[in-house]
Amino acid sequence: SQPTNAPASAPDAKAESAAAPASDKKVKVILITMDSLDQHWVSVDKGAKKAVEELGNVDYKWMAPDKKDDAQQIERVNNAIADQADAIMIAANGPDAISKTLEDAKSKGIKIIYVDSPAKTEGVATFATDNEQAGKIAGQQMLDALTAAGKKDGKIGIVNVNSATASTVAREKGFRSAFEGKGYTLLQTQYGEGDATKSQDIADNYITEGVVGIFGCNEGSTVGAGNAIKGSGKKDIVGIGFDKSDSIFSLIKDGSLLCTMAQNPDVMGYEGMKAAVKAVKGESIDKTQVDTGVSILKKDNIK
Amino acid sequence: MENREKQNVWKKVMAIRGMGQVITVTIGLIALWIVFGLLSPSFYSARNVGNLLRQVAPILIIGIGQSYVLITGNIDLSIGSVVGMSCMISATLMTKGMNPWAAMLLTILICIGVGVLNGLLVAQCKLPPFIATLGTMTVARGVAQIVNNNYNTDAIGEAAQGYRNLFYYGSTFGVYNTIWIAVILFLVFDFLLSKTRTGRHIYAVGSNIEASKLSGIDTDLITIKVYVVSGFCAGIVGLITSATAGMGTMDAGNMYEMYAVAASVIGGVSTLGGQGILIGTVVGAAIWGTLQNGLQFAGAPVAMRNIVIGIIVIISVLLDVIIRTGKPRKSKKSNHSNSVSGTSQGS
Amino acid sequence: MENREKQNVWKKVMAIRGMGQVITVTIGLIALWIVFGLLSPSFYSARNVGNLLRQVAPILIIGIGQSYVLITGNIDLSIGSVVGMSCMISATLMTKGMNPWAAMLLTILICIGVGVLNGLLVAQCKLPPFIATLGTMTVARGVAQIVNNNYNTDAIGEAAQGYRNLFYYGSTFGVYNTIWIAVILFLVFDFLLSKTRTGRHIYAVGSNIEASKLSGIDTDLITIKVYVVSGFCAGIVGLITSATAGMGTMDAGNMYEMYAVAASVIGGVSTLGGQGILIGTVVGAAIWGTLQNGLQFAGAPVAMRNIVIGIIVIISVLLDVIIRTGKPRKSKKSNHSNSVSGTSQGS
Amino acid sequence: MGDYIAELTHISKSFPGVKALDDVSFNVKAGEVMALLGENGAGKSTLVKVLSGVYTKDEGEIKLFGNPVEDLTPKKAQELGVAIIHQELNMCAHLSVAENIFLGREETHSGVLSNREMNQKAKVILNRLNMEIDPATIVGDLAISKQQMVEIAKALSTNAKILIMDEPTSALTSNEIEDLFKIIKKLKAEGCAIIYISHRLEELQYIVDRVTIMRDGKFITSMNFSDTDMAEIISNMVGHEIKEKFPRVPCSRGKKIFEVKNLNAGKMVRDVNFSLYEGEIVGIAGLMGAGRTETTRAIFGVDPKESGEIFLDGKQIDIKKPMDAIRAGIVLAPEDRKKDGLCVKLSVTENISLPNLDLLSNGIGVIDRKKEKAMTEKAVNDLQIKLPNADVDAATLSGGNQQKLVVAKWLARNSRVVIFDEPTRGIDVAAKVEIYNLMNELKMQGIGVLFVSSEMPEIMGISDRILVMCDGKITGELEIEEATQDIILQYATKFDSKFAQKEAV
Ligand SMILES: Nc1ncnc2c1ncn2[C@@H]1O[C@H](COP(=O)(O)OP(=O)(O)OP(=O)(O)O)[C@@H](O)[C@H]1O
Ligand SMILES: Nc1ncnc2c1ncn2[C@@H]1O[C@H](COP(=O)(O)OP(=O)(O)OP(=O)(O)O)[C@@H](O)[C@H]1O
Ligand SMILES: [Mg+2]
Ligand SMILES: [Mg+2]
Repeated sequence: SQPTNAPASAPDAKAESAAAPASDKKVKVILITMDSLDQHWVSVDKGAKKAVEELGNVDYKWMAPDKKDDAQQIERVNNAIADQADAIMIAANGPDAISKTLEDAKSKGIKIIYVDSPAKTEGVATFATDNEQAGKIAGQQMLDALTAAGKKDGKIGIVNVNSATASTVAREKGFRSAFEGKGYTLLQTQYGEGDATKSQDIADNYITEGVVGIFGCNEGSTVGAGNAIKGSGKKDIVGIGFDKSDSIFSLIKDGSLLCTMAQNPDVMGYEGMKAAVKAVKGESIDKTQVDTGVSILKKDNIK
Repeated sequence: MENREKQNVWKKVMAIRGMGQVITVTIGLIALWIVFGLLSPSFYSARNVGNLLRQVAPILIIGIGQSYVLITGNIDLSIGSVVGMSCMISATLMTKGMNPWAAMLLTILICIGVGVLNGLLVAQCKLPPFIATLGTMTVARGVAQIVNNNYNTDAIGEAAQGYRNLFYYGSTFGVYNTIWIAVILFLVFDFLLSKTRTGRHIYAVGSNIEASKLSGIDTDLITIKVYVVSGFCAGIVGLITSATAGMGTMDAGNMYEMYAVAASVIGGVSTLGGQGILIGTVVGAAIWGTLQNGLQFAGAPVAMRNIVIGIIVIISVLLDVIIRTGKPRKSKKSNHSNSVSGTSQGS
Repeated sequence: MENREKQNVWKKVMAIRGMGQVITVTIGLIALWIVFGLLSPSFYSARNVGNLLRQVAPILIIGIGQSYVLITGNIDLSIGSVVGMSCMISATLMTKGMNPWAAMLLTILICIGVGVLNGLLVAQCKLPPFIATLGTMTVARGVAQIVNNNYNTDAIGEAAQGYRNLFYYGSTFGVYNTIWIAVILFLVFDFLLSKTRTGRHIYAVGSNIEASKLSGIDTDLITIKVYVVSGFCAGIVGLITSATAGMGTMDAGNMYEMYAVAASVIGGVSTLGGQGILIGTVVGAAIWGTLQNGLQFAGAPVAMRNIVIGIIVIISVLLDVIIRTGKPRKSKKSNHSNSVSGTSQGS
Repeated sequence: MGDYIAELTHISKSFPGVKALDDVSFNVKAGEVMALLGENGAGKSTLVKVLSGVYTKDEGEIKLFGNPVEDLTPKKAQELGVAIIHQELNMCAHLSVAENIFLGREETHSGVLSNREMNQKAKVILNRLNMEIDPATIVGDLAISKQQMVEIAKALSTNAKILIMDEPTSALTSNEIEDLFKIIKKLKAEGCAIIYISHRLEELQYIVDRVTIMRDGKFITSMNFSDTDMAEIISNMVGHEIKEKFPRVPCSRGKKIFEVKNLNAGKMVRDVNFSLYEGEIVGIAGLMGAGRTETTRAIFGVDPKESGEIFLDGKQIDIKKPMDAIRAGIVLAPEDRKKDGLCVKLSVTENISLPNLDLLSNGIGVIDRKKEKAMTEKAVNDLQIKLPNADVDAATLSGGNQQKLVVAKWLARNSRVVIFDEPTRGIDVAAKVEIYNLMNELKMQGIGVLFVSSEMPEIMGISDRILVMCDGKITGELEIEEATQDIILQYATKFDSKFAQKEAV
């Protein structure tokens, strides 16, 4: 039911270690995400686990803050340092907050690999989506669809998570940039905290205001937007979202949403882990800035 | 003749305890509607009225549960997490192929179980309600997360379309089902609270639990009952949530316990127990929902919204205090501390 | 001779009211440490101990503030938002070029202002503390959002390096400054609470506000004072947060008010007022911090963490109730309802 | 006559719906004990609260030591030398005895509390009252009577020149009352003015110089105690004469209704045995803390029983919780009205109907409002409870009327056995007689009446048979003909030897 995700998760780390050659020291890699709930992070974890399975001899732990909070993320990094990690794979909440602590980690010889979102401190490698670019692509999609439907103007609503999440803010920025100089009115962004129900209430209100299109900046926002369009029966409203989940797919299939921008979090985790182990072992890494890309998933290209 | 009868009805309504406050707050609500209507023409559109009411419904339902608990002088912080749990459990069961009605029933039973647990912890184990339900709040959120192995569920799919229509998308006599559900629950629980023996016992426990015990009331049972009502209401809202989104989300219902408190208290339910009527909670929920909905229409900058909501909450309760006691400063029976109320009024 | 003196000291310590519970909880804390140490060897590393203590520090500081408020029988739900506000204001001022020390001072003054507002709403306007601080909680979060125009701030940069070291990154005598700050605040506020007249009045207000008033205590002033302490403590934690992150984040401190309640209550502070000592809050904060930190090391699945923490909170308070009253069922002076405790003993 | 230490002239004070004080003038001289008398709700407490700064007067003038004072607050009154012992206990239950005594006037040494000194000073004051308690004891752990004594100690510790006592003895034992009276005489000799409020008129003769009588918020008269007699005082208070203070109706003893065998419940109820017959009132006498309240609570099922059997009309009944007792026909009007008797936030109607909802509701539990109203009206009329209407909160009634309410709610249903625990505590003479009459009526209906009281005259005046308790046991049983104050006291102090020694220290 998670069609594009990595294959079934690896057996747990312990069984793994028994199989590995006992001679050389295990590489300890710790993944720190923004929170623990989002599917996105679970997929990153899955990808990392898949790499661990292939590489062997890796002691891997996922230290997730229970919510998105800079202080918590910094604590997690400190914990990882205290836990004597060799490498940290991290999705930085924002570019600044975590930097000083990561510097500290680097000074202890710990390798930093960024997944999803980098911080200012230089890391060994970054595996991330270019969110602004992806947002712009989403905007382009909506523009095309509206033009095709002959709607040259109208209001467009944006459902975001909150104004503090760098990645979704970047998507919004990209999305807005696609409409520059066109005849559409982009309404004030509303924030639904990524909660599907709250986002749906917001989207319902947008529909009442007579929008021609709604953009959801993450999974929860997208599900909310899709359900609102579906519930209103106005399928001519163009709904475009971000991220993938079963619900989003079914909303695309029944025509409530036009498409979604799918990132590849499993690739981030998988490639990130490989790079981490390489870096610890002192091997060279071919490419240090990897755009893991987005794919546009529509009715015709989802399974 | 007729005029006189009218007067009597009015008199009767006003004689209901706490009605004064409800009327004050209702005036506030109407004022809000006027302001938002002026600020945004679409606020009054048929579509938005339906929408608004549908958005108010879940707040009202959890407000009913919280009001029951507050009236006994306790509090239920686990409501939000139970909403999340109900949402995840129902959706998980349905995606795993269980019949929607069976899943619904099982979910509600589990939520009632949390209510029983809360009641036992508070009544039998004598835990302070704040801390007992803070504990179950954390546990219930954990359960919401673990039930589908830390994933939001997949879409519950076509099989459960009837379920989704029942709780959110469908209408009956031109009114959304969600609204009907809220209305029915309100009628039932208002009847129970205001007209029956159990209802009277709930007020008595909130007013003086010792005296209630000595009057032959099984106070432990009453405490358990109110938490069961609260768990049940949260469970229903959880079902509405999973029907709305068509999937289970692990952090559904986050902060709802606070919305429920706000709705209750704005409507005149005292956090100290013994006071409040459910019609007040209806108005309180409506104010809360109107603020959320109306501010979006009014185009209030997002950052201002919290400030406006916070100030309105404070003012509405302040107004009530002023009206009830003449002047804020003069009130002799200060409610201002949990610990002293109840028996603080002197002879 | 010496033995006897030791006995006397022990007797004296035990004579401090509430010490019994503190000792029970301390045993629990030690048990936790042993378990986590066994589960993960790195738990005892010097670095982790420093780390752990530094993680406990902010919880302790807000716990001190919340304990002050709880002892008067009130509650402060605005703590978390004030942390966020302090974090955003301090960082915004610094990024706009204000001298870090001036920014710090101004921020703390504003946080104290929120404390005064809370105190006035509760003491003078007679709002129920739960709802008054729910209101200011929403407003303060709004302020945190609006202060930098609904964006997190930029990095506060090199100019404020000293500030960042003072609050988080630096050490003095080999111990992190954050820990020193917590220790100093604890010593000061423990002294105020246990040794001074104001401290005595704080307990009196929580025990029986009417009696306190009749004894000539300015109960309004005491209420304002405790909220000021709480606002101040939250302000300090906000500074620690902005120093830690080197920037302002709008949702910093989210839920901290609950952590503060948990730390206080686990440590034996009663939510009903009149009871509790700050050393208990230290232990409570340590338990909370240890759980967060230790479960991480023990590699507990994320979804299990909430369940474990919730259960441990309930059990620790349950244990206390059992120990204090013999059996959970037998307790004579039931605490189980806000509305009746407090003054229920007596005439 | 210029030496009034306190003068109140034309004082008025209203509460919503009540004019509690209506043009009242009152004065007291240094070195005298002034009794302030009146029925429940006459406005006595309100008047002294005005004098001590708790309430602000609406109209009138207050002069203290010859100087007019405005804007009196509790603190200001205290500073001027006015101390008050309130009718309702006002202690911080979580604080120690010494902490309560010095509350608001703590002594400090460069900002740090001087606990040791305060404890010592508290000890001295407690000794003056013959109290052998450790000043560090937590007040909430003390018996009510001891708490009341602490309250008195607190007032004494301020060295006030005007000392107001609002029903100080209603919770005290006779020994304690004796100690209190000694103190009062001493203070009087030192030139203090004492305002003394009490419903126990028999106490007055030992201490009082003058009396002021109030009725319905109005000043009625003021006179020297030596120039008047009880009958005159009572008729002034009540507005008419009361013929008999303890009306007794003769009744022949019928069959046995109720029997308690070998009841044990905690250390205050030990092997209690007694029976109750038709046509009699059985009084339980004893000192405070004798275990009488505990006995009634154990019978009623509030506190768990360890062993023992209870028979009603010859059949054994099992009482696990109060509802069992109520269903069986045994009811209890508890002694502590605020804590155990009333839900003060609920209306008078709701309080009366609370234990009777089973009679007022139908099969599915819906309450019949008409029946409820009728029940309330009857109860209010029967006991002549003074109130604006039955929808007001119980909290707004005066102390005595609240006490009547506690009794009223139990009389609204037909029961076989009614247990009264201190039913007349703090209520005025006229109301007392009403309650006695009620008990008599129950007795005539063949209902068993058990009656706990600490007031010797009333126990002897009303009961047909007296049980005396001491230290959790029934130490004596007396027919009314053989009972004298001395014999009762003898039984009431029949402690086990060890306990007696401890008590003697
Ligand atoms: N805080 C209050 N609010 C409203 N009414 C009050 C209040 N305090 C007293 N009253 C009313 O004022 C009147 C006088 O009451 P007060 O307590 O002075 O009587 P009292 O003479 O002391 O009676 P008792 O002997 O029963 O103590 C009563 O009718 C009472 O109901
Ligand atoms: N809730 C309680 N907690 C602790 N001790 C109590 C409690 N209730 C009663 N006691 C103690 O138990 C003893 C018996 O009290 P009880 O009230 O039964 O005596 P009594 O004979 O009824 O006296 P009274 O005349 O005061 O009613 C007293 O010493 C009292 O201090
Ligand atoms: Mg009085
Ligand atoms: Mg008694």
